[in-house]
Order: sequence, then C-alpha cells, then structure tokens
Amino acid sequence: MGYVPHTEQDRAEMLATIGADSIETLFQDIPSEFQLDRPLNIPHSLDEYGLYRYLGSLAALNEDSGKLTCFLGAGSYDHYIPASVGTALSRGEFLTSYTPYQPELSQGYLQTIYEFQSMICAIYGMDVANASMYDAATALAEAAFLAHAATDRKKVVASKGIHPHYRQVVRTMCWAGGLDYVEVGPDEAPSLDGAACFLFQYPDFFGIIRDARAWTKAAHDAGALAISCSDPIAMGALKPPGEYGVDIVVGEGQPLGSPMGFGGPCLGLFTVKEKFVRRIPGRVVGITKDMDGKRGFVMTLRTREQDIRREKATSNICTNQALIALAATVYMTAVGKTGLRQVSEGCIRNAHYLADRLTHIPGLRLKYPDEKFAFEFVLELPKPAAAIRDVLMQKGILAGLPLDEHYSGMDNCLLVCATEVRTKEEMDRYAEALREVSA
Amino acid sequence: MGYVPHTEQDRAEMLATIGADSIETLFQDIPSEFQLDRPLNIPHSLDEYGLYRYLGSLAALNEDSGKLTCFLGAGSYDHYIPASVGTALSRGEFLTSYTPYQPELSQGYLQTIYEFQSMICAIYGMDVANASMYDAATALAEAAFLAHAATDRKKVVASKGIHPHYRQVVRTMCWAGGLDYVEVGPDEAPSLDGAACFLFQYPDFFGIIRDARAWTKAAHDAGALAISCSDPIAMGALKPPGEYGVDIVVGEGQPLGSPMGFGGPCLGLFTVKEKFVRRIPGRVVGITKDMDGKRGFVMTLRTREQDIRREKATSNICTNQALIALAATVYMTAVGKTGLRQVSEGCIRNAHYLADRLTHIPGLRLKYPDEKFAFEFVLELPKPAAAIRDVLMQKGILAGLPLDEHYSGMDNCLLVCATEVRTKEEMDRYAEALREVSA
Amino acid sequence: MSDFPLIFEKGRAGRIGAMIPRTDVPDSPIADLIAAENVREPAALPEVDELETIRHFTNLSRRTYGIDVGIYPLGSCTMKYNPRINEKTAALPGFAGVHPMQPEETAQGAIRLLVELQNIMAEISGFSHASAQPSAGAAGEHLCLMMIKAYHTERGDIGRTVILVPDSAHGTNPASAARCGYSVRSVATDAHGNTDLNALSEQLGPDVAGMMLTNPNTLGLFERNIRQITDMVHKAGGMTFCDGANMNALVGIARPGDMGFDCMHLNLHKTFSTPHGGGGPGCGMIGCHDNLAPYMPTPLATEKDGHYFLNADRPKSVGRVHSFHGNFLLAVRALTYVLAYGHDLLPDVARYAVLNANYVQARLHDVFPPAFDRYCMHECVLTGEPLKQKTGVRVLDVSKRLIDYGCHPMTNYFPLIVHEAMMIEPTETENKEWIDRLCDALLAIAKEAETEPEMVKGAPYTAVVRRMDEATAARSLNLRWKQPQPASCD
Amino acid sequence: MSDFPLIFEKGRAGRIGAMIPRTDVPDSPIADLIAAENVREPAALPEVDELETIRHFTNLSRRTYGIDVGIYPLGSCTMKYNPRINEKTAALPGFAGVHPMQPEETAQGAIRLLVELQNIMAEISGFSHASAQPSAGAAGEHLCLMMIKAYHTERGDIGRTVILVPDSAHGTNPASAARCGYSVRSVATDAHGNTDLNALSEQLGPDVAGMMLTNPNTLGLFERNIRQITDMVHKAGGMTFCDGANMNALVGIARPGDMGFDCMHLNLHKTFSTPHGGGGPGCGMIGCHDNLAPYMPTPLATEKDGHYFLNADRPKSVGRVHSFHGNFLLAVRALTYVLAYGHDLLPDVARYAVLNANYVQARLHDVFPPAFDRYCMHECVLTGEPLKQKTGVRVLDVSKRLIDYGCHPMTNYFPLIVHEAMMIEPTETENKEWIDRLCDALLAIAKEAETEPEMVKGAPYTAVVRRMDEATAARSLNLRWKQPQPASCD
Ligand SMILES: Cc1ncc(COP(=O)(O)O)c(C=O)c1O
Ligand SMILES: Cc1ncc(COP(=O)(O)O)c(C=O)c1O
Repeated sequence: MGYVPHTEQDRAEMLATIGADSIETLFQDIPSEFQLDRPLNIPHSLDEYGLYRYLGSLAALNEDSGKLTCFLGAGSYDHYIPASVGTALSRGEFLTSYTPYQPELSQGYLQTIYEFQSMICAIYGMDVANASMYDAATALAEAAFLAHAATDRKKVVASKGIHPHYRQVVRTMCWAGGLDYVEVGPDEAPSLDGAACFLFQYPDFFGIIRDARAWTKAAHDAGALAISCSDPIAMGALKPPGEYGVDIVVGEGQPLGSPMGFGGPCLGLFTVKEKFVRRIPGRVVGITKDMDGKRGFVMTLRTREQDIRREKATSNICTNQALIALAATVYMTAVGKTGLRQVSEGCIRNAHYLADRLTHIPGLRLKYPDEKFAFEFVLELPKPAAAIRDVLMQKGILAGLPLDEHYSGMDNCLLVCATEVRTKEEMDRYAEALREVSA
Repeated sequence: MGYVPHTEQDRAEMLATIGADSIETLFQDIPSEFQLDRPLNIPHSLDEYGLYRYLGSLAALNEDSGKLTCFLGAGSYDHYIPASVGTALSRGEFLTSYTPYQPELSQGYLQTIYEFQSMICAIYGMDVANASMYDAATALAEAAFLAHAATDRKKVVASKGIHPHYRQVVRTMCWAGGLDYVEVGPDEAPSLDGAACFLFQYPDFFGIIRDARAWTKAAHDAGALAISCSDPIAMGALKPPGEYGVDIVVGEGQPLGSPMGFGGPCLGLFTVKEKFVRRIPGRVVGITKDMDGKRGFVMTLRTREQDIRREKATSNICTNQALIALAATVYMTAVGKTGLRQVSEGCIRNAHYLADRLTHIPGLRLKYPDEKFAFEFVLELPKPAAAIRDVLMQKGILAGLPLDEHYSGMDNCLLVCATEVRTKEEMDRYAEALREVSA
Repeated sequence: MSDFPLIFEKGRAGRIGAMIPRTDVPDSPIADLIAAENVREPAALPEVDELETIRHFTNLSRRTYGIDVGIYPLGSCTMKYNPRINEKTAALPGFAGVHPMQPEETAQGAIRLLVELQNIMAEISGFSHASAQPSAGAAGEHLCLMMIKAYHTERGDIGRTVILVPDSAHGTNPASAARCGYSVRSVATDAHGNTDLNALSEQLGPDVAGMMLTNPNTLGLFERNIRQITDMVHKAGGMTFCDGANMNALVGIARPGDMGFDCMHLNLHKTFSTPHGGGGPGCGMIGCHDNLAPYMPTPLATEKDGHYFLNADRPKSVGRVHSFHGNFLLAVRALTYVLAYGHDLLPDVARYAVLNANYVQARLHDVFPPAFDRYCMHECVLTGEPLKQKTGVRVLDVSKRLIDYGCHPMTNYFPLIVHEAMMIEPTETENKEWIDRLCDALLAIAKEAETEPEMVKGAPYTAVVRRMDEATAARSLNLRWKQPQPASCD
Repeated sequence: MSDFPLIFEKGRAGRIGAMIPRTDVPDSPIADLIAAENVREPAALPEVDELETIRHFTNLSRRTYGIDVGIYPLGSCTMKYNPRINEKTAALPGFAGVHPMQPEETAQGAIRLLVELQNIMAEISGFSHASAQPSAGAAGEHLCLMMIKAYHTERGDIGRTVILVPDSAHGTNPASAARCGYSVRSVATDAHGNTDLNALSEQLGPDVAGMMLTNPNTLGLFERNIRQITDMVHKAGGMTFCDGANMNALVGIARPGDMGFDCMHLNLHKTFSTPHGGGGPGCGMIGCHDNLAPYMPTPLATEKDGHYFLNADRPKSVGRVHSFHGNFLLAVRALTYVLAYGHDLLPDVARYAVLNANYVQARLHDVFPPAFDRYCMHECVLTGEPLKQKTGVRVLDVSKRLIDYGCHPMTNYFPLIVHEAMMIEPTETENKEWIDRLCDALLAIAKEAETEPEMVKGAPYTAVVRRMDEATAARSLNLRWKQPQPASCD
C-alpha cells in the first residue's frame, strides 16, 4: 500500500473509464528497453512503526545539543525556539500548501510572507526584503549577481571575514556565471577599483564588529555596491547595516526559530535599498485589493521571475525556504521588539562572560584582544585546537570550531560561541574543563 | 510576565474604567486575615527554555518504552500509534475548546464524538456508547451503579479475573454509594442471587478468553445485569460481548491511539444495550437538524446530567476524557476495519509465539495451559517473579508483571504480554535472557 | 452547501489509513490460536486512506472554535491560554512512554513529578497533603466526600447523612454527594450574593456530614463570611469542602486551607491551564489537612530520603479512585505551567483575572447589570433581564449573536438563581483589545435587540450551521451511525 | 467583514510573546561590551502576547488551503500526501539538534543517512552518484549545468556556450542556464507533444554544451524518442541533463540514467513528498554517472569500511553550493518516505499516479480535450480553448470557480505552447472520490459557462477574498508595513 489508496475495484473502474486493460498499457510510450525488468536495489518497505524505529536508530548515532553543551556557532546556532513556532508550523494548511499562485486560497500564507518581509526589513534597517533565498551563502552569491547587473561590472571582491563556506559558494557561483571573484584579508582595506561590489560579514566570522560604515563608504567611493552578510540575532543589539548605507544586506535566518538540523534547512535573508527593488531575486509579496475593495495579498513584481522571464529572470530560484521563513516570522512575532533585544544582549553578555573566564586561564588568550566582538570570539590555545576540542567532547562539551582547517596559520585557534541559552554553570564547567586540558 | 499580557498602560486604563485605584482594591472582599502576606513556598519562575530543561531532566530519570522492550501489559499497552493521531490532536481548535455547549461553534468536535460513539458500538457489538468516562475502573463502577438503578438491587458481584486495580476502585465506589461489593474467583461460577450485576473481564486479567456467554446467561437467569470489561484491541479478533448478550460493556481506551503515559490520561469506554439508553452516565451526542434543515450534532439526553438534574443525575461526571476519545476516533479511523483486525491478530500471534518460546525453556510453564488466551498469559517460573523481572530489567527488558502482589499464592507467576509491535528478534532475546536467568 | 460527510460516508471497502506493524512470527491462522468459535467478523469501522483520515479531522477542526481562534469567556470554565510548552513537556518520551506498573526504581522521575506537584498544589491551596488521582473536578469532589465519610465513620459518627450545598452550586456538587450516598440540602444565597448565614444555621444539625462550598462562589463573589461559615459547620460537627473550580481568583493571594476548609479539589484543567481538549481530560487534584490525610486514596506518591515511591501502605485509605495514578500527563502539564509562574509571578494570575472580570463588569454595567453590585472576583455574573423586559431578546439570543461577532459566547443560565444569567470569565490571558471586542459586541447586540430583535433571535448567521433543533435530537435519538439497509425487494 | 489585521496592527508597546531565557551572568550594560556607538534602537518588530501570536497564525492558517484540506491538482507540482511520520522522524532531537560542523565521529547517523539516501536515489534514477546539497530543483539544475561546464572545460572543449531547452520547458531551465553563463536556444515540440527531432538536429552544433530535457516532459508525455535525442546530443558533443520534476511518473518503472542522460535532479519535495511548505524548503538532489562524478559538489557524504565522513578531498569539484550539507531535515523526510515504499511498493507510486492522470484525462476528454491525444503520464495537459471559443470563459475563470467547488485549481497557462492550458496532476494519493469530485466540478463549471458565463467570470465567491487586483500591486508597490506617520501639525 504505502500511501496509495486504490482498491482493486477502484482500479478496475478507472481503467474501464480510460478504456485501457491494464495500468501497464498506460506506460506504452516508454520503450521497453527502458522499462525496468527487476526490482530496484533498495531496501524492502517498512511499516510506520518500523520507519520510526529505523530512523530513530540513525538519530541515536548522533550527539545532539540535548546531549552536548554547544559552544559551536560558525553560522549555525543553538538558540531558544519558542514552542509557538512549532505550533504554527504544524498547521497542515501551512505545511502542505504550494507556492501561493492562487491568492484567494492562500491569503493567510501570503500575509505571513508580507509580515516576514516587513520584519526582516526592520531588523536590517532596509527597504525591501524578498520572501527568502536558500541560505546565506546563495543569498550572498545572488547579491553579487545583482551588483553585476546593476553596475555592469564583473569583479566581485569578498572579505575573508566572511564564513569560509559562504565564500566557497560565492566563488563557485561566480565561476559559473562568469564573474571574477577576488578575496581580501579580513581586516584589509579593500581595493575596489572596477569592482561591482564588496562583500563582507558584519559582525564577521570571528564575531568581530567591523567598521561597516567605512567599508560601505569605500565601496560607494569606487562605484561599487556594499553588501553585508549579517546575523539577524546580532542585529537585536547592533546598528544594522542599513543605517550605514549598505546596499544589500543578506543573512542566515536559521537562528530565527529553526533548529540547527545538521545545517539545513537554512533560510537565506535578502534585503535591498529601494532603488534595487526591481532587481531583487526571488518572490515578493505585496498588498493590493480584491474586486470588492478588500485588502489582500499577492505575489508581485512577477515579471522578474523565471516562470515569466525565463533566461532573462533576475534569478533562477523558484522553490525557496517558505516554511523556514514562516518559522522566522513566528519567532520574530513571539520574541518581538523587546525580546529580540534581550536575546541579542543575552548572547553578548554570555559570550563576554565566557571570554573573560577563559582568558583568565593561564596560556589562553583572545586572538584579537583589541576588537569588539558580539557573541563569538577567537581563542588562542597553547595546543592545537582540534585536539583540545576532542578532549572536551568526551566531557559532553562541544567546545567550538578549530580554525586551522579554514585559515592558514590559525592552528591553535578555536572559534567559540555562547548564545543566550548557555548558563553560567555551563560556562564555568567549560572553563574548568579547558583549564584541565590546557594545563 | 508568565502568560499575562497586560502592560502598565492596560492596567491603568482598565482600573480607570472600573473606578478602582489599584488591583488590590478589587480583592477587598477577602478578609485581610486570609490575604497571604508572604510569597508562596514554591520554586521561582522558570523561562520556557528552563522549563523544558527541567522537565526534561525529570523525564530522563525514567526508563521508557524507547529504552526498554516492553512485555508488560496489565491494562496499559505499548501499541503502535499512527502519526495521524498526533496530527489531529495538535489542532488547536480541538485542543483548546471546551465541552461543546455551543453546538454552532463545535460542529466539528461534536461530529467526532458521534463518530466515536459509533465506532465503539461497532467494536463491542453494542447499541449505545457515551462520549467517554474517566477510565475503565470508574466506567466499571458506573456500570455497577447503573445496574443498581435498573434492578433496584444492591449487591455487586465481581470476578477476580478483573484487573486488581479496577476492583479496588469499584470496591471504593460501592462502599461510598452504599452498594454491597462481593468478589468471586476468576474461574468460579458466580452465585448471583439478589445481585444487581455480575462484573467480569473478557479476556480476563490473565489474558484468558472466558466463557462470556455462560456468565451472561447466569447473570440473566438471576435477574442481574451482565457487565463486561473488554480490551478494545482484543475485540479486533474476538467475538464482542455484545454478541453474547452482555448488557453493559466497558473498557479501557488507552490502547486506541494513546501512549501509556504512566497510566494516564486513560479513556473509559462505556456502552449499553438500547434499553438502558436513558440510564447511561455522561455525555452523549446525537444527530439533529438546524433551523435550515442542515444536518448537525448536539449533546443530547441532557436531562440525565448533573448540570440539569443535580443530585438526581445518572452520574456526577462532567469533564470527561474528550481528547483521548478523539485520539481513539482518529486511531479507529486510521487503522479501520482491516487494520484493527490486523493489530489484534498481530498481538495474538506474537503472544502465542512468545508463550511457545518461553515454555520450551526448562522449568518454565504456563500457569493455565488448558485455557485459550489472547495476548497476555501467566508464566510460572522456577523462582520468584519479581527477582527475575529485576534481572531482566538490567538487560533492558520489561519482562511483565509479578503477580504475587495481586494474587496470593502466585509468587512465581509473571503476567506477560506481547503486542503487535514486538518483533521476533525481541521475543527471542527475551527468551534467551529468561533462559539464562532461570537456569 | 451539502452536509459535511461522516467518516462512514467516506472511503471504500478495502481501504486502510495506517501501516499496521507487520509481525514476523509464523503466520498461523488466528482460529488455531484462540479457537474458531471465538473469532468475530471484523468490526464495521471506517475504511479510508491515510490522507482522507488527515483531511477529515483537519476539516472537522476547522469547523470547531477554540481558545486558539479567539476569546472564550465561558464563566466557571477558566478558558485561559494553554501554553504550548506544556504540550512539549507532556510529549517527552520519558513521560509518555512510561508504564504505570513498571518498577518504581525505573520511574523515579514520574513519581518525583507527582510529589513535586502535590507539594506545590498543597502550598498554593493551603493544605498539607495532596493527590492527583481524581480525573476531574467531579471526581475530586466525590473523593473528598468519601474522605469525609470515612472520617465520620471511623469516629463512629454515623448519623450524618446530609451534605449542604448552596443553591448557586455547580451541578456536580449535589450529584457527587448523591453518588457518595448522601442526601443534599440546599442553602440559600443572601441579598449580597453570599451564603445566607441564617439559612445555613437552620440547615445545620447532627445529620449534617459536611458542606460543599465554592469560593469565590459561582456568582463570582468571595464569601465574605467564610470564617463564620466554616466555623458554624465545624461546630455542628460537619466537615467543609471547598470546590476549587474558581481558584483562579485566589492563586498566590489567599488559600482555602487557611479559611477553615478541611479539604478541596483543584481543577488543573482550569486554573492550571492543562487544556480542556473539548471536554477533557482533566485532573481534579485534591488537598486536605492532616485530619483527613489518612483517608486519602492509595497509592500516594511519596518521597523519603531522596527516594520516590508509591505508598500503598495506607490502611485507612478510602481506596483507589483511578486505574493507575490519575491523568498523569496532565500533571506534567500542570507542573510545567505552575513553574512558569513560580512564587514570584503566580499572584499575577489572580490579580489580572480579577482585573479583567471587573473591567468587563464595569463596561457592561449599564446595559447588563451585575446580579450583585460589588467588585467581582475572576468572573462576573450579569443579568440580561432588563434587556429581555425591554426587547424580548433573551441572553441565549445574545449569545448566539455573539458568534457572528467572532466571539465565543459566555455561560448562560448558570447559576440557576440569577434570571437571564450571563456569566463572563475572561481570564488573565486575554488582552485588553480582545476584552474590548467582547464588550463592544455585547453592547452592539443590545442595540440591535432594540432595533432588530427578530434578527438577533435568528442568530447565528455566520457559523457552519444555524441554531440546532435540540428537542428533535432528544426525541428521535440517533446516537450512532448504522449501515444503511439495502432496500428490500418485495 | 473588515480586513484581517496585520500583526503590526495588533498588540501594544511593552507586550512580549515569549519567555526569553534569562541569563545569569553579570548584567553589564551592553554598551560597555560592544561600544555605545554600535548599539541600535530596537528593531520595530511586533509587540504582542503569546496567545495573540498563536491566534494570529492559527487564524492565518485557517485562511490557507493545503493538501490536508482537499485535492490540490497543480500540474508540475506533485502535490501528494505528506505523511506525518516524516515530520516525526525529522523532529527527532538526534537529527534536529546536530550542528553541521561538529566532528564527524559525533554525526555518524546524519552522514550515514545522507549516504543511504544518495545510494537509494542514485539507484532509483539510474545513476551511480548523488548529492543532496542543492536546496531545490532550480539549484539542482544549476549544479548539473556547472558540472557539465566543468567537464567541458577540463577537456579544453571551451567553445560550448549554448544550452538547448525545449519550448515547453519550465522557466527555471533557461534561467539556470543563463545563471551558468550559457545562452539558451529553444527546441520546438512536434505534433505529438515530443521534442521535434528535426528542430533538434538543426539546433545542435559545436557550440552546444548540452540539453536540458524534462522527461516525461511538461506536457505530461513521455519522450518516445528519448534514445535518439540523447544520442544526437552526445554525437554533437553535448551533455544531457534530465529535469526530474516529473519523476513521479517513473519511480520504480524506468530510470533516466538508463536513457542516455548524463545527470539529473530530483525534487524530493515533489516526488518524495517532503512537504512543499507553502513554497519550500525543497531538496534538489542530483545524480550523475561516473563521467561527471569528479565535478560533483564538495563535500560529499561517503562511506568507507562502515565509517561515514564528509569527503572534501575533491580537487575537480565545482565547489560548494550550500552553506552546509543541503536541506538536511528534508533528506530525513525523503528517506523516511522512500523506505515506506521500498523496492516492493515503489512502482505503485508511478503506476497509480499515471492511472489517476489518465482517468482525469478520460473523464474530461469531451469538454476539455487533451493538448495531445495519447495516454499521458502522471499529469494531463488539457486545453480550455474550445470552451473559451464557445463561451468566452477562460481557464483562469474556470480555476477561480473551482475554488467555490472546494477544490484547489490546476496549473494554468503552462506549458506556454498550449493555448488555455490546464495542467492537472492528481498524484497517486488522491482517491477516486476526490478525483471524481474534481472532474464533476470541472464539468459542472463548463455547463455554467454556457448558461451563466458572467457568474463564472466573477468567481470565486466563497473564498476569504474575491479576485485580486494584481496590476495595482505591481504598480504601487507596498512590500512592507511602515509605522503610520503621526499627522503633521501645521
Ligand atoms: C464550580 C464548578 N464545580 C465543579 C465543576 C466540575 O469540574 P469537572 O468538570 O472537572 O468535573 C465545575 C466545572 O465546570 C465547576 O464550574
Ligand atoms: C518541470 C519543473 N522543473 C523545475 C522546477 C523547479 O523546481 P524548484 O521549484 O524545486 O526549484 C519545477 C518546479 O515547479 C518544475 O515543475
């Protein structure tokens, strides 16, 4: 059976209506050489109980944030998720609807997207947000392509202060799309001659609050677009890039109400200043009225999109991350104006407390002691970071990200994160464990 | 805050409308001697994340059916629960509605109750079901009181083949309500002179398929009502008590789609033959029409109920187990006619396989080898059952219920259950472990 | 639109909506295992696919109104927000997957949870002992009466056959008393909405086993003379039981256990937000002082030296009142809820519940006057009598019309002693806008009653059905679906 | 009824809808930690309480139609039942709580899941390698084109700048090609609804990097000449990509990898039932043969001697296409789904999907004739042209009217080459009654079009809104809520 409802009788009646004698007949267009004459070499079917048991056995092979105390951030964060998020997401009407092409039947969902766009704009201090991109990495790449289209320039300059994975994705996309991709050091003043854009992360991958204003000015002085990738939780307390005149702000929306999920689904946030509204990739929902004059919501600016413009579309994206955007909408509603600030401050306070505790351990110090940071920081250890990380793992502590794999010359560096859910006791335990290991 | 939404401004505006200067004023009717002048001696508030962490830490102190392989039944069963049950129960409209006193706003819920009544009648072969009782134990007590009202007799005779806990409850309720409660052995031909009813369990507590027809005849011959307590899953394969002429059939509905939950919430099933319809306790939903002639559902026969009849009501029950009845309704819909049979047969087959395996172990035997059983059986061991149970627990096997606590002279007896979710491999492992222990 | 089909009117023979676990033991014919004569024809359950199952119940839920949809101001029901975190904690496998009869050492978390909840609830209600065994309020009432009965019986005080119940009491009170073998005598209410002390003293006597009293009472008013009342009953040799359905007015503010009550029940499904679920399950936790403690039900979750166990060694106990340990997963929800408030915040529940109710009373005062004109507690009881006099529109009509305004109606015609009673309990979790919406709607309906009374009497117009013919439902009973009979052939 | 309020139109300053975790470290002013000039004014998010949050989204969901409500026959979308067990497995803490960069030894279950899914999907599609990194179909297309590009580039075959795309193709195909730096040439469809071989051979040449082909194509028809097509492209030095959006017609029956395709993408959110979620997230898993394998994205989940790891040692790879490992929790759902069918049942998906589509085509044949009159595969493409000629009623009107019959409309006006296209994909999980309901409704609407065309053109009448003014939406853009400006004072 699986999930096929047909009885023998159904099948017979339907075949009779069709006038075919068997289901096989209906496949007659498939040349017989291509018709499989053997069962697929995949496992036998399981019943529902067996499915849960089997998937549960795979899940049990992982250490998760319920078993480990997580000090690892680096683009995926262990934050508090209000139960209301799950309640909204479990509503079957949301879960099982398609892209709202028939607005009359999707007013509810469309409204949530409009609200999402509004909230993301508020967080980034920007004018226009789309309905979502896949993730921060592809959002960043899309931003580069937007800059290319807007400036008619091909050079994409990216700061190494951007998440190494995101840079890999942008590099890949630029290569494919025929853009020239260049990187500059995380604290370098970029040379932007002839550049379409300058991409940076704020706060950057090391948690450092860089001078977004200066970088934006540098980009604008060179006729390039300033593009920032910014964590939305950090924006609860930090001045948003929009206030510094950044042209495009993208970000990863997972921290807004979604679990880490081994890195996916993610949520690409994408916002622009007003003047780029008709160049924005992806779906956008706007307000209008129905024929009786009642307020309603529709997808709009459709002529940018691939189903209408085909190869001339602003992007190829179709399916996006709608349900994760909905999670973010519920999250931002639930925590609201006050709560986002509290979460943000909670992360910052915890991270600073932790940094303080850790740097009191002999032999440990901050790699960038003169920089202000938000809720991640680079810790320099007396030994290779990966080894220390592995020892702490035995004690149930996920200590952070060893940076050697991602940055040369950072063998003893560990990227450490503390979100608002970490307790003093957990951080003290971390410090204690680290003291023992590094002694 | 907790869940109170009021801002300072709300409070001020509302007090102004009321014309009171503070909230304290509104409590002026409470004599000051009774106004608490200290904080309650209960813990400090936790935030949501802390709540989940704390409750999670309590949950982690239990061994659950995910960690143990469960061969314990005895009135609470580890069955397969289709995911669709959780989906329906999570619908906020069901979860957060009250008893459907306003039928116009509760047509959906009322219809599910009507469907529940219909399905329970089908399972038991009975004419009328109510919307639920608390649990099997109180349903059995209610049945005794119905019999008392219908026969004007005071003697309640119960078979010891009934779950010991249920009997304790019935005894308690009879004592309070002035009925005389008597027990007879599980295989005794009861003497029912002057009895209002004979209560028995079918299949009984030991899993034995007793002769319900004979007992029913005996009751009727004595002018007493025959009242059976029957597991609804067993009814997937076994002839239902209704077919034997039983007057009232009650049962525990937990196996129909609810988890064991340390024994609660339960679901009391209650069905009667047509002639007792106006004596049935609790709520009943019926079909009617609205003023436009459209089919609709309402609570009916309200004049039996306490809110109308007060001390003359058929019962004092008000809040019942509605949501658990809904779970059962979804369960019975999902498994349906074919599936209930399959579940029932699966339990029976597994239990018989297991009994066969276990009785091949030297020194182990069935306590009642001549009786047919459904999916529980009594195993006689060479040593005290509790000790053996404890050893198997170390191996992650919940071996069953030692009967010595509940029946004198059954020191070495273990009540063993196998439901449809047990696999051959699990049962073989159980047999292996038991062989080692009893060697 | 045609009728929404019953699940039995959907599907087709052979369909199935779930993947039943496949057993992997030998496939012996079932008749060989349990004897052919014991085997039945399959029960006539629905035969629908899984998607149809989901759709059926999804659509039925869309034909149902819950707190999640809008305000639900049913008086005496405490329809407050049901926090979703409670559902998450109750679903933890470490609670949901525990067998009630597994060895206590393997259920320490569950028993400890019960002990902690008992301690907290005892402290909140002012008692020294508590039990979560009763499944609902009525079961809690009945249990307390049994404990009272056992108490008198043990003292040999056996002539006490009467329970006093105010005329304003909820129907479960007299019904529980009757089920406990007592006869019921009604006590009148005075001009202020309190128990009439003269009437009480007339009813008291050596045959009185005890009194059941709701406080605040079902008029939403605090029994100002509560000290006198409990004293009078005690002096007459009776015991006092507090119906705690209205505890939402008092949590953290005052405790029935301090007021001379010997025992009480709490509706965890009201005050402590475990959801009503369309009528249940609930949890009718009871509390009592030392004098009644020996009679509490068995087993009792108990802590000793950090070890938790179910104490069944209770020789004087009335016995067991539940198959296992009560509606345990509701206890999980209640503990989650109460810890979200803690000692620091819990009084806010009562404070804002009372504020909201008085705000409603004040806003509606001129059109729907209160039955007794004083500050109310967590709910107000108003009367639609003036409106009926003026317009012929009854509160039932007002309620039905409220549906068209997107609000769930209040409780009507209870308590029985108030004419055209409108019992409104907003609870503390409704914000001012929702309460204003309710009040605005009621005032608008009162206006409509003057100008278009027939329109109001025909309401509702926007629900999935119009008003129901309840008389026909009771007269020609249709309580279950029956397979349509094939037409006979001659 | 007034407009349903925006969340910004609810609430009040100071309200909050969640209990933010309280930190227990010293409460230093934030400006001391991150410097005052970095501190912002709080973002203007809503200020509503928790109950209002729940109500807002509950009510919005009630204003939304999903598969759970009724049939959703959108062609090209495969709106099949989304089993709830998939949601349960994806929610397991052992999946949901895993960090993407935690050490591989601590994520063996997650990596193994990816490997198992890769193996299964490769086998189903007839390839030897697979990756779940792309987030959706378009991303999968783009990735495959990048792999093709890398392949040509490595061989020094650099003059290939064109991708061929049938005129019936989905818009993502040309758009993905463009984003990959290719120009697009369109290939015509022949009189049978297949790729026109003559047109194809005219378009082929040394500048062609490859061809993107949907099979069954977007007309719901199997490309009968698939062997010739792929041969022709290969002979011209091009590579062949299969758009797998229509794989629901083939699972367990036939495999694109056997038909001469070099690579393909699968929409796990279509064929493998991970829910659409209102537009995403999806998973555009790709498969390829050995020749393209070196170019697959990095890292690649890999098994070696029972140990699972993320292989990043892939020197020829096009690189990374996702921040981490793709939409992992969708992979969990897809694996759960496909194991529910297994090798024994999976062909039924295609068999009954095709049966249902042909049944629809047969039932509607006389009124809405198929664009090409042959057996269709999993969906049928019909035309409303005759109806429009006769009555002036367009398929858009028919679709809107379908809403009043309680069905979600089909896809309209796609593929572009069919006039008044009606693309209907019932999927295998719709039972006969629902399909009949859809067909009955369409036939009834066709009748209405003859008798009351204006009424049909005015539909829908029963949805929460009437037809939308989309032109105004695009002209006077209102894409986010702005704080109402206080009226100025002079
Ligand atoms: C005042 C009062 N007492 C008792 C009860 C009975 O409680 P339950 O329905 O939980 O049995 C109620 C319930 O409505 C009530 O309002
Ligand atoms: C034929 C076809 N190709 C490609 C796509 C794009 O897939 P996605 O929306 O997952 O990017 C679609 C989606 O509708 C489609 O129907």
